[in-house]
Order: sequence, then C-alpha cells, then structure tokens
Amino acid sequence: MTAPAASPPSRATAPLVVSVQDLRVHFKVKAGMAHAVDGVSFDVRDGETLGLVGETGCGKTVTARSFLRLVKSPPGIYAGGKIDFWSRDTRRSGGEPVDLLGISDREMLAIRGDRIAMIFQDPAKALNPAMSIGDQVAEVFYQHRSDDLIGERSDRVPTLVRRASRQLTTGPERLALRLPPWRRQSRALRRRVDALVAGALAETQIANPRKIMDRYPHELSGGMKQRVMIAQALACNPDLLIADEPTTALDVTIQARILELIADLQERHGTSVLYISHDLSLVRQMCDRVAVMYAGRIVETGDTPAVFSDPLHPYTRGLMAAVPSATQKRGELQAIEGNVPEMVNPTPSCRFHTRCRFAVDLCRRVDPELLDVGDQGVACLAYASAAELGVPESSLPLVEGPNR
Amino acid sequence: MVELSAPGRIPLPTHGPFAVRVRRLAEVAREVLRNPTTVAGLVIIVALLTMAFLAPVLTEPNTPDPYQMPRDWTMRDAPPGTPGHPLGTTSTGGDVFYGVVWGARTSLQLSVIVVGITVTVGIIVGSLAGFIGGKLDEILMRVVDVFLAIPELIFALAIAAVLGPSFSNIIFALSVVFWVKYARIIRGQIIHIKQNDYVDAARVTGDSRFSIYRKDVLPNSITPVMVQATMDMGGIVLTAATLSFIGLAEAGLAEWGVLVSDGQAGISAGKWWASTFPGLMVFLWALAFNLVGDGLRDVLDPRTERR
Amino acid sequence: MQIREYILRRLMIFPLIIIGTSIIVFTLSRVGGNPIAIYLEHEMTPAEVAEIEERYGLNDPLPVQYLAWAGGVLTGDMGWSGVSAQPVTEALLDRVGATLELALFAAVVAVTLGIGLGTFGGARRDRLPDHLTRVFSISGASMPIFWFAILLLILFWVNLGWVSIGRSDPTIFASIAHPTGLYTVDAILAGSLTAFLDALAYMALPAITLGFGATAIIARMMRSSLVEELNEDYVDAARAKGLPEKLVLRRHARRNALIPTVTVIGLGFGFLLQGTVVVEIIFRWPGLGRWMADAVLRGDQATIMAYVLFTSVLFLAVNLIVDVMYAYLDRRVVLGA
Amino acid sequence: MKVQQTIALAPAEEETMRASKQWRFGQIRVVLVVLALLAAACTADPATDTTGSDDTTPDTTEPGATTAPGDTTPEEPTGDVNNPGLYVHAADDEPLSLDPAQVAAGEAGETVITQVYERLVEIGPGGPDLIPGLASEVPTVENGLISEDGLTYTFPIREGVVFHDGSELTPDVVKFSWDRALTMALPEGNSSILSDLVASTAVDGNNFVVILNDRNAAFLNSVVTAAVASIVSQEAVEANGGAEAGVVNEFMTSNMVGTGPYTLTAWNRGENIQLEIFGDYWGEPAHLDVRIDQVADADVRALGLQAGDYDSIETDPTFVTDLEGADGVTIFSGEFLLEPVHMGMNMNIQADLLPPEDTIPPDFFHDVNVRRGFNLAFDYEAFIEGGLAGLGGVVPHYLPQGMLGYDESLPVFERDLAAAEAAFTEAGYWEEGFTMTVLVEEGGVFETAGLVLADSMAELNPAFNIQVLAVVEAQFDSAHAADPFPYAAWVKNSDPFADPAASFAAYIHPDGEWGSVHGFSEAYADPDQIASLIDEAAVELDTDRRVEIYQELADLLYEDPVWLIPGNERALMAHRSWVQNFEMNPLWPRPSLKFAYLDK
Repeated sequence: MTAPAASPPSRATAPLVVSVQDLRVHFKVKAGMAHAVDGVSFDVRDGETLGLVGETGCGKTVTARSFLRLVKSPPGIYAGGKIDFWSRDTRRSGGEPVDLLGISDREMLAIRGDRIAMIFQDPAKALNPAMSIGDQVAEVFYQHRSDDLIGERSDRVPTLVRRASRQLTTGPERLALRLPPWRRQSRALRRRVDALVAGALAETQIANPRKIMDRYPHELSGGMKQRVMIAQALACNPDLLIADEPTTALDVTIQARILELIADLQERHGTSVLYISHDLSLVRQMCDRVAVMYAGRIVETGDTPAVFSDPLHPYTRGLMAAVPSATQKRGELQAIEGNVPEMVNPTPSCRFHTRCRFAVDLCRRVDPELLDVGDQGVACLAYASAAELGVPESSLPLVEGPNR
Repeated sequence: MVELSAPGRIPLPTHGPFAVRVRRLAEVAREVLRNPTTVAGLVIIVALLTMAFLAPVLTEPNTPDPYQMPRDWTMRDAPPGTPGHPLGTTSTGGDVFYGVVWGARTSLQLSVIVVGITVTVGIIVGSLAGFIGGKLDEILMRVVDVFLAIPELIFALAIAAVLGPSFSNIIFALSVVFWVKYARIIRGQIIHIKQNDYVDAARVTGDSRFSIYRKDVLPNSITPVMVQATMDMGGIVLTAATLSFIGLAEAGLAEWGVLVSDGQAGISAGKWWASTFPGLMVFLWALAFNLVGDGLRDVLDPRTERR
Repeated sequence: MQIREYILRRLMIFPLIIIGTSIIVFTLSRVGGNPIAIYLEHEMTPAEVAEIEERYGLNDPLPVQYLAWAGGVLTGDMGWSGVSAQPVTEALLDRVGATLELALFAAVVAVTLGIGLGTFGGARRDRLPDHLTRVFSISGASMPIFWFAILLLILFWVNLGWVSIGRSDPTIFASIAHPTGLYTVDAILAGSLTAFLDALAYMALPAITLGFGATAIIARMMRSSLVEELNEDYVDAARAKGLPEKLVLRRHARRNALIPTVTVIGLGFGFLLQGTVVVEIIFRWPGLGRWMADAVLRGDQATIMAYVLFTSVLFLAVNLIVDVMYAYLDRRVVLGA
Repeated sequence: MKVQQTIALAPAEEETMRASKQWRFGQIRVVLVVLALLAAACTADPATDTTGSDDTTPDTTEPGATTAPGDTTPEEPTGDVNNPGLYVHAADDEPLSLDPAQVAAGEAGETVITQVYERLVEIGPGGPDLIPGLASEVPTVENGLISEDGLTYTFPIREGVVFHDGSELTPDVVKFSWDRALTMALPEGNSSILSDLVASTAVDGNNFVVILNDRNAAFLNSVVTAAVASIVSQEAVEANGGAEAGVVNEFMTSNMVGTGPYTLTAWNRGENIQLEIFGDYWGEPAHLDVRIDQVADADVRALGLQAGDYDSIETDPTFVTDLEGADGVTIFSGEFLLEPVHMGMNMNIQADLLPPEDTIPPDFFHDVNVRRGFNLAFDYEAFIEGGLAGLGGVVPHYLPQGMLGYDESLPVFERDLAAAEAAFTEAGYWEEGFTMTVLVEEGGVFETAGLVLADSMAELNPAFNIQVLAVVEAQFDSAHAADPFPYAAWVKNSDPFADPAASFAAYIHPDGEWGSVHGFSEAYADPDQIASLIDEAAVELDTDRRVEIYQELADLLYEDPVWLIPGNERALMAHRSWVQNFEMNPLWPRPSLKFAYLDK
C-alpha cells in the first residue's frame, strides 16, 4: 500500500500523461444548459494516482467519462477545453500530445481499452450477463492485439483467420472457420487468445482462470467480477487507468483487497491512475494527489498530505470536518448544510456561496479562479488579492483558520 | 409469457398531495407529447372523433336509421366529385362520403362500448383473482388461460358465425374475446403492487381491505390498462372490419369494413373510390390508436425510461 | 429457478386448458349454432331435417354428445367435414401443411423485418429514423389485411402479371410427390429446383402480406428492449474496451435485446394464425384458414370445432416452447434475479 | 395425400413437355429475382408464362394483352391464349358431394355431375328441347315410347357405351342407378323427385321402363334430366359399399365413375377439381381438359379473369359493372334463368318467435292488401338496374320468362305508390306503420333485393321500417329448418324448374312444399280453386290447355299474390373473349355450362 509519505518527490516533476485544460461539458435539459463540468483543469503525471473527490453529482464521473468520450450525446455536449494525452511512445519520442476531444473516432477506438482503460462502479452491471467471462476479456485482445494473435508469419495466415483475429467475421464466416481448411488455424488463434486471457486473469490473483473463463457473470461473486473488470482493464497494460468508484458496489471487506490489488498492479505496470471517489478516507489511502470538485469546478488541489492536513477551501474543510480521522472508514459528507446547486445557466459567482458560512456579497458576483497558495491550488475569493479584482480589501470574505 | 415479462410499469401518481399528482401527470403528458409520432396519432384521433361527432352536421342523416347507408339506386358507381357525392357512390348507389363519416360513428360506438365492457369485466375478474387470491385466483386464471388459448379473430369469428351478424352480436363476440387481457393485466399488477411497502403501510394504519384496494391498488393498476385499452380501440375496429369482410356484417350498415369488401371488386375496373376511402379510414383509425398506445407505453413503461 | 417451476406448472395445466377450450368450442356449436346447418337446404321439410339430426345423433343429451365427440377427437376421429367432403382428420392433415408453411415463411418475414426495424430504430432512438420505422412497423399491424392484399394482387397479378394465386402450378405440383405437404420441403426432397422456385413464387405475396402484419409486435419489443440494453453499463464498458459501435451494437446490445424479444414471438404466432384466415381466402391458399372461413359461412360445425381446437393447441404449444427458449436464453431469469 | 398421388399419375405427356419448356424460362427469371428484394414474387405463374415462351413482354406487362383492346369477338388465334388445351373455371364454392344420390338441386356438386355423369335424356344446348342421352331416343307419345295413358315411359338404351372404369352400359345398370338413389333416399339428396312420381322401374330387353303413379307433364324435363337420375357404374358402386338406405356412400361422395365426356382425375380439396377428356366417349368428344378452381372470394375471381388465369368465373350481376370494359373479357348474358328472386311471405307467423323489434301481428300477411301493398311498393326498376345490372326483368306470378306459358301480355306488378298507399290504408297500417325483419342470404342479389325493399317501403311511408337481416347461407338454411319459420319474410331465389307443373306445385299450391310451410290456404281468397287448377294442369298432357290454365292462374295470382317477385335474372357469365362457341343454358345446373362444347 502506498502511504503518501513514501511517495518519491520525483512524481511531482514526472512527465505528464494527461493534462486537462478548462474542460467544459454541458447537458441539454428542459430548463436549459446544465454546466455539469465547467472549466476543469488538472494534470495526471506518469505513475501517480490522482484522486478526484466530490459529492455525487459534482461532475467527477462526467469528467472521467470525457477522457474516453463516453458521455452520452445528446444530451451531453463537449462545450470547450481540451484533454491532452501523452502515450508511452509519444513520451519516449518526446512527441506532441493528442487532444482526446479532438481526435477522430477511429483514433479514439485505438486508445480506448489499450492506452486508457476504465473500471466501472458496479461490476455486476458492467459485465455482459449473456457472455462468458473469457469471451468478454478476449474482446480486448482481439481489438488491440490482433497482430500478436496471428503471430509473426501473418502473411501465411488466411484472410478469413486474419479477419477473425480482428473480430470482423460475420455469421457465415464464423461458421466457415469451424470447417477445414480454416479449422486448424482458427483453433490455434483461439488457443493463443485463451492463453492471454488466462494470463490477464491470473494477474488479478484469480485462483483458477481457465475455469472462470467459461463462467457467466451471474455465477461470480461481486469481488470476483471486479477482479475480472480489472483484468480486462489492465489487459493491454494501459498508460492511464480510470477507476470510477471501483469499490462502492462491494462490501467493506472485499473493498480493501480490491484496492490493494489496484495499487499493487499499478506499481508493477507503472500505470497512472485517476481514482474517482466520494470517500475521503479511501482517497487518502490511495492517492498521491487529490483534486476536490464541487458543482462542476475544481475548488482545491494539492498533494494528499497537504490537503488533508491543511485544507484551504471552506468546502474542503467541510469535507474534512466530516472525516474526523483517517482511521475512520467511510467519510460521509452530510456535515455540510444543503446540497449541490443546480448548475443550469449559472451566473458568475462562487458555486459554493449558497452553502458557505463565510460567503459575502462579493462571492455572489465574482467567479473565483484557481489560485496557487503554497503548492496547493484553491478557488476561493478569500485567497484572492483585492487589488487584482479591483475591490476594497474589506469586501473579501474572511475564512478563519490558519492565516495566509 | 405474461408472467415472465413481470409487470414493472411505473404507476401514475396517486399518492401524496393533489399538486404532486398533477405535476406528475403534466410530466407524463409532456413526455408523451415529446414524441412526434404520438402527436401525429393524437391529431388523427381528434380529427376522426370530430368527424364522428359532427356526422349529423356534415351529412343529412338517413331516415329512419341514420346508421344505414342512404342509397340512390339511380346513382350507382358515381366517381368522386359528383355533385352531392364528394367521394362518389358504391355499386348500390350508397354515398361513400356518408359511409366514411358515419362509419367513424359506428367505429366509435363499437370500440367504446366493447372497450367499456371488456375493461369493466377485466377489472372485476382480475381484481377478484389478484386481491382475494387463493383458490379463486387459480380457477379464474385457468378460465383466462382457456380464453387466451384461442386467437382473437378466430374466436370472434366462431362466435359471430353462431350468433349472426347483427351489430349487437358483433359487440358481444368482441367483448367475449377481448376482456381476458385486462383481467390478466390487472391481476398481475395487483400481485405486483401488493408487494409494495405502502400497501403494507396502509394495512398497518388499519385501512379496510377494500379501501386499500380502492385507494392504492386499483389506481396504480390503471396505467397498463390504459395502454392496452388505447391499442384495443384500434384493434377492435380492425377485427370488426375483418369479420365484415368474411361476411359477418349488418346489411347496408354504414361501416367501413362493409364498404371496403363491397367495393373491392371495382378497384381493378377503375372504380377505386368505393373501397379505397373506407379502407384508408380503417387503416388511419387503427394506426392512430396504435401509435398513441405505443407512445404511452414508452413513457409509462420504465423499461424504456430515460436515465 | 422460478421459470422451471413456471414451465412445469404450465405443462400440468396444459391438458386442463385444452379440455376447457374443447368445452367452449362444443358449447358454441351446440347451444349457439346448428351443428348440421351445412346439410340443410332451405327447401327441406321438417321430416328430412329430423332424419339428418337423427343421423348425427343430435337427439342424445348434450353431455353424451360431448363425450362422444371428445372421445372421437382422442381417437383421431373428429367427424365428417362437409365443406371438404372428407373426414375432418383427413381434411386437417391435407391442409395443415399449407398453413404451417405459410405461417413459417411469414414468421421469417416478420422476424427478420421486425428485428431489423427494431434494431435500426432502437439504435437511433427518438431521431427521425426511429420515428419512421415506428410508423412503418405499426402500419403493418394497423393495415386491414384484406384491403392491403387486394391492392397487392391488383398490382402484381392483374397489372404486372408477375405472380398468380393458389399454392403451386398444377402441372408442376403433379410433377413431384408430396410426402410432407410442405411444398418447399417436398421440392427439396424431390430435388426439383423448378418445384422449389414455384413454391416460393406462389408463397411470396401471401407470406409478405401476412408477415408485414406481425412485424410490429416484434419490432416494437425489439426496439424497447434494445433501448433498455443500450442504457446498461456493460455497453459503455464494451465501448471503453475500444470496440467499434458496430460491434457494441451487434455483439452486446442486440444479442441481449433479442432475449426478451423471443417472448413476443409466441404472440406474433397467434397473430399469424388468425391472419391466415383472411390471407388464405384472398390468395386462394388451400390451408386451414380458408377451410375455417368456408366452414363458418356454410355452418360446418364439425370443421369449425376441429379447427378452433387444433389452432389453440398449436398456439399453446408454441407459447410453451417460447417460454422454455426464454428460460434457456436469459441466464438472469434462471437465476431468478 | 391420397388425392395427390392420384394426380401424380395424371398429367398428359404434352402437358409435361410444355411444363419443362416454360421452366427454362421461369428459372432465368427466378435467378434474377432471388437476388432482388421482392424474392420470388416475380417468378411469373408458369401458366401465365406459357404464352411468354414466344414473347413475354406484352403478356406480363398488361392484362389480357392477348386481345387487342376492345376486341371482344370470340374469334381468336388459338396459340395466343393462357393454358392452351385447358379450360379453367373459377367456382365460388366446393361440392359437398359428387354423388348424384346425395346432391340437392343447386349444389356445387351438380356442376361436376353434369359433366362426368350422363342421364337418359339431356336438355340440348339450344334451349328447353330434349336430346337423346344414354337413351337413344327421347320418349314422346308420337313415337310410342310414352304410353297413351302417360304413365309408362320406355327408354331404349344406347349400345356400346362404356363407363370410365371400362364396364358396359346396360339397361340393368340404368335400373340399378335409379333404384340406388331411391333406396338410399338421402334427405340432403334430391331423390324425392323420383320417389314422388316413380311407381316402379323395369328392364325389358334393351329398354328401361319407368311406370309413374300419376300422369306428369314435367317428368322428362325436370326429373329424368335431373342430377339424381344420372347413370352410375354398377361395378364401381358394388365394389365400394353398394347402396344402403339412409347411409352415405363415402366412395361415391368423392369419386365418379360415369359415362360422360369427362373423367374426374383429381379433387384437391379447397384447391381445384380436374377433369380430363374421356377417350372412349361414345359421342362428340370434348375439346379441352377442365380445371374447376375453388375461389371463395368474388373479388379475387373477378381479378383472376382479368389476369387471364380463368376462362370463366362464377359471378353475379353486382359484379357486371366492375368487369365491363376490362380487356379481353366478355360478359355473356343469355336467356332468363328459371329461378326468379322472390320474397316469401309467412302466413304461419308465431308472434313470440319473431325478432323483438318486429311490430307486425301474426296475421299480417293474411290480408291481401298487405301482400299487394308490398308488391305495389317495391321499386322493381331499382332492383333490376341496381341489383341485376339491367340484366333481368319483372315476372308474372308465377311464370318466369322462358317457362311454358309465359307471355308479355300477362299482368306484372309495377311500382305504384298511390295504389300501395291505398292498399296499406285499406289494411289499416298506414297510420301507425310497422317494423318487420326480412331474412336474406348475405351478399349478392338477395341482400340487394332486401335493401331495395327496405328503401322502397321507407320511401312509401317512413313509418314502414324494414330490418334487413343478412346472414350467411348456413344460418339462412338453419332458420328455414326451424319449424315454424321464425321470421315474417325472407328473400332467396326459387329452384330452377324446367316445367311450370313442378314450380306451381312447389311455390303456389296451397298444400305444396311452401304452401304448407307458409300456410297459403290462410291467404288465398279461394284456395281450392287455385289447388284444383294446378292439379289439373299437372296431369294435362295437351300443351295449349296447360298454357291456358297457367295463364289463368297468373291472372288470379296478380290479384292475390303470395310472393313478392323482385325480378328474374338473365343467365350471366363473364368469360375470356378467347373462349369459342360459348354455350350457356339456364336449364343446365349452375353455372349452366357444359364444358364439352367449349373450345379456345
């Protein structure tokens, strides 16, 4: 388990894997435009784990899904910003990043599941109930590793089999593959895939992969399912793994093991992880850095220890207050009065003012930017300079606690 | 089969303050209206109903029986546009326009009466079975199974053939055939809803069985019935038209199915109007109600609810 | 597990239902109708009528008559079919092939069309193509078959002369043997391409007319379950794996959407069965449907009873099979989840 | 599959040859089409296709391209027809039985029996005159074959006639055939017309002798020529169940062994009946094989005729306007049928049996004014123009056109609303009016007649409300099977009677078939006078005297009608123009065709 303290400082300067800049995702709703994600920026560096925390509905999941362009549209709209992504090769060759929002669908397909993988909240829902585990995991390899499947002497492989290795075959073709002359070759193909799948499953410490492969999801336990999901996600050894509340659907005992597993695999593969959760205690265990999201905005970012020891933003403090100690499991966010405001056609203002004890008139008129305070970033007018805003010092809100 | 697709539809609002129900209803309405095909269906229905209601205004009612075609034996097979016969006349000199207009009335009567009867019977039987349950349920459901085992049209055909083709007999035949579905829906719904907490809650608060039934169970069971009823409004007219085609229809009645089958032979000889217009009406009628029913189902059925 | 029990229960009540049906059928013929109507002429004297009633044992008490009939049914003797001037059982066997073959091909039309339209619409939910397919498929269910069929005949038979009506060309019919009564199958058995194509040619219009009617049922179900499946997480998961939309739809969403769609095929089959009555009249199809229509018009109760009973048994059987298939297909159901 | 095997043996070799020729053709098409979306829909019916073998295009693109538009003369280049060598007739219903002893007059079975079986004498193509059939001479008083007392008929039997099963025709076989029908005496059959008259039958050398129990003028025309008097193969019958009283012979029901120009080769239930030319026929052989298709739907029959698949179709006047002007179709309208459409009036009403809405008293029709009122109010023109498409005429009571004794000068009812009003006022119904249900058979001219009646009465007096109850044939017949008849009136057509003796006995005589059922004796001013006149005419052999009597009756019945006769239909047949020497005789059973005469 990576204790934050142990995290080498090099991480801070490690090369970027993803750089999100001013990401905006809006949803068309009856009332108008809901700004689900409203100008979010953050980086994920090589090998680090970034925790994206916030209440349900604050836009963290939407942010994560934007990476793979999985936001349903309509009603979703990518309203602005970019997500730059450096794959291993580009990093090695020092090439230019690709903008995940800009590239063609074809390129996106190549990245999904191969360079960037995702683990979903509820493994029970995320696995196709009518498809055997083996087949489901296999799909990843067919999709991204077809060349290896055919093996080096690909020119000698009949087209039909090559098509099969890319899952391009149609019904009749699949039938033909069961007959000579293709039978031998397609069987061989099948064997190679099975080997890879078994390997991937073994990675996640699944006791008897070969057996599991023929099983159907409903025959597996929740934890088992999630392991399968992880195996599937890490099958192609991606640069970035997005884990969207990977444990909330599991019971507490399983949770820990799954988290260990993720952390451990990340160590071995050097994968960067974007860990999304509303559970502070878990974030604290898992992440090198955290970004606190509120109402489609990032209100505070920084290294996990710093943020947890000295939270700056009133909202973050609220959260902390809800988690008296790191030892206590399951930090809940009910301590703060009220709930996340509707973000439909917002006016320039601090998103949090409706719930903020310290809110002053200015908070209702001015939209705070993410300011660097020490090596943390915080979006609160209390830390802004009156001069830059061109307002009297007195009109700034005062946030009690550690002085600036 | 019906058991399998366990009825899991969302109930119309029947709880909480009046305002809430109204808001929910408005929501449903808005949802329904968001679908252009449903709107199209509604428009057609409204048009057809207006026509039915204005029949005596649009045409000079025939005496003694306005539901009989007025026949002008000197004016047979007149093409559309003939003065006095905007849509032409049939081979017996019947005015096609009159048939089309009053046919709407006939269809309306037919479908409303049959739906009325079948829904009532269905609700009663289904409620008894579902709410009282036990032996009674077993027996009633077997009866329902028996009725469901015979395809609708065939059953109606067999009955009508025996009773003879008077309007009332056709109504009877169709009622006998169509009630079962409702009984089954209602029962399934009740069984389903009985498991919902608020019914138990109501029981705890010591409501009498019947008041639970009236206040909670029945209103909640109504939605799928509404969907089915809407569809049947079309299906009934279609079935009746088919019976007329096979030869079970009241003579000279202003009914679309009769007109279609009488006029069909003429089509290929260029006398297309006598059957085309009525045929179109049957089609529109069935189409409209099916579209609306389908739209309703989409909204009221959570399986397709928006996430 | 519930499904297994459910099917067992269905199997147990199966005979009950059939007995119930037979009672309804019998009651219709005796209480309502005149069981010998077909043998009556309006000039007959009461004496002659009495003589015929005697011949058909109508003077016995009803229960006795019922048992006599039911017993006959069990031993394969369902009486004499006036409309076809042969024993009912024989007539039934002569015609069942025609109707089944027609219904089968119509089912193929309906299922392919239905699933195709449903998928197409569901994948493009609430956009123009969806609305168009919806209207198209529902049109099928709303079309008065007898009207539609005549229009088709006028176009393809009278005006274009592409097809003829009936079930086969008599010459070609005579050219091969017909062991099964399914002409396409017979043709294959006889290895005669000519006969096979002939059978198809005659089948085309009726099958399309009939199938179009049943399309809606399947298309609507397919659409809604596809929409439902497309909202499932595993679809996004599949996308996240990098599968192209085509595969996501074909391999994941559609495959699962097909499962609930199976359940309505039974319903659709009932629709086809009753559709054959009209279609067979118009296309001169020598099947059970027309037999029934004839019997209805000419009051041949023996035939009506046999037909209705047979149809409902067939209908029940199909639905039972459908349920079994469903139980087999949907693992979630078997789990009882 | 029994039937099908029988055909498998059937096809004449030239047929099969043709088939294979068509097919090369069909296949090319099919291949193209299987690719196309409309699947095999395009593979033309090989039958339609045969002409195509020399040039497809015109034949498949427009209906009846075989005839120049408008050209409807029977003269046709024979090569240019559909189904050469085969005559296809589209019939509206399927026989109940093909056994002469089991069919009733007007049953579909008669159609086939007329072609396959023969009788001692036949009605000739020309008209009512008789021609020799299996008897080599038509008995007359002149040639001495009818005895002076008119009770003994002698039929010299034709020699060298063989049945389809090869057995010989002998006087004994003839006797057997008649006795068979008399023995079986099936109620649904028509044997009563034999049993009513025939006292005994005998064989005398090469003659078949019949002795009547009473003189009867109509014996030859309406009994000897009837289907029930057909001669069947004794061998075949005895080999298959023989003849038992009251027991149906299932072999004879679906098989035919006769002497006629046609043999029955296949009866595909619900599809068609196939007749083949009988090679060893004793007389002028037939020209074309025959297929009688069962086409239940009238519209489809009309379409098939236009498509050229049928050479002639069973149709009724309501379709004439639909078929007029169609390419290559000729509408043949010949002599008047001898079966006028008539409305029966019930004088045996039992009030509690009538439909609830009926308001008429049981003795409604006892009043001559009511009966005349109806006859005067009915809109004959509307019915004949509308219902019979102009192909019909009004009928004196009860002598339809073409029947012995008919004469233009005889009085017929014409619409006269004033007189009708007077009559109903006299009867006392004018003020309060009445509601009466009339039972008709659904579809066709009967329903039309009912509707015209309803309209006529409503026009005469809105308070006269006629409910037309149109039911399917089965229910119509069941209603008539009920005793007493539960309606006040009904519409159907009369049975075709070749001779007034028969029709008057059945429809006018107070103690006759209908007279007893409907209680004419209650109605007639002087029942005995009517009865005695009819009885006298029946046994009178002097034609002029008979005519006199019948015309006297016609005058009486004009004053005292017991029927309403909307009109009499002309023989009507829609056929392809390529059919040659088209012959139709109303006296032949429906559809009044003898296929053996036809060619194309």
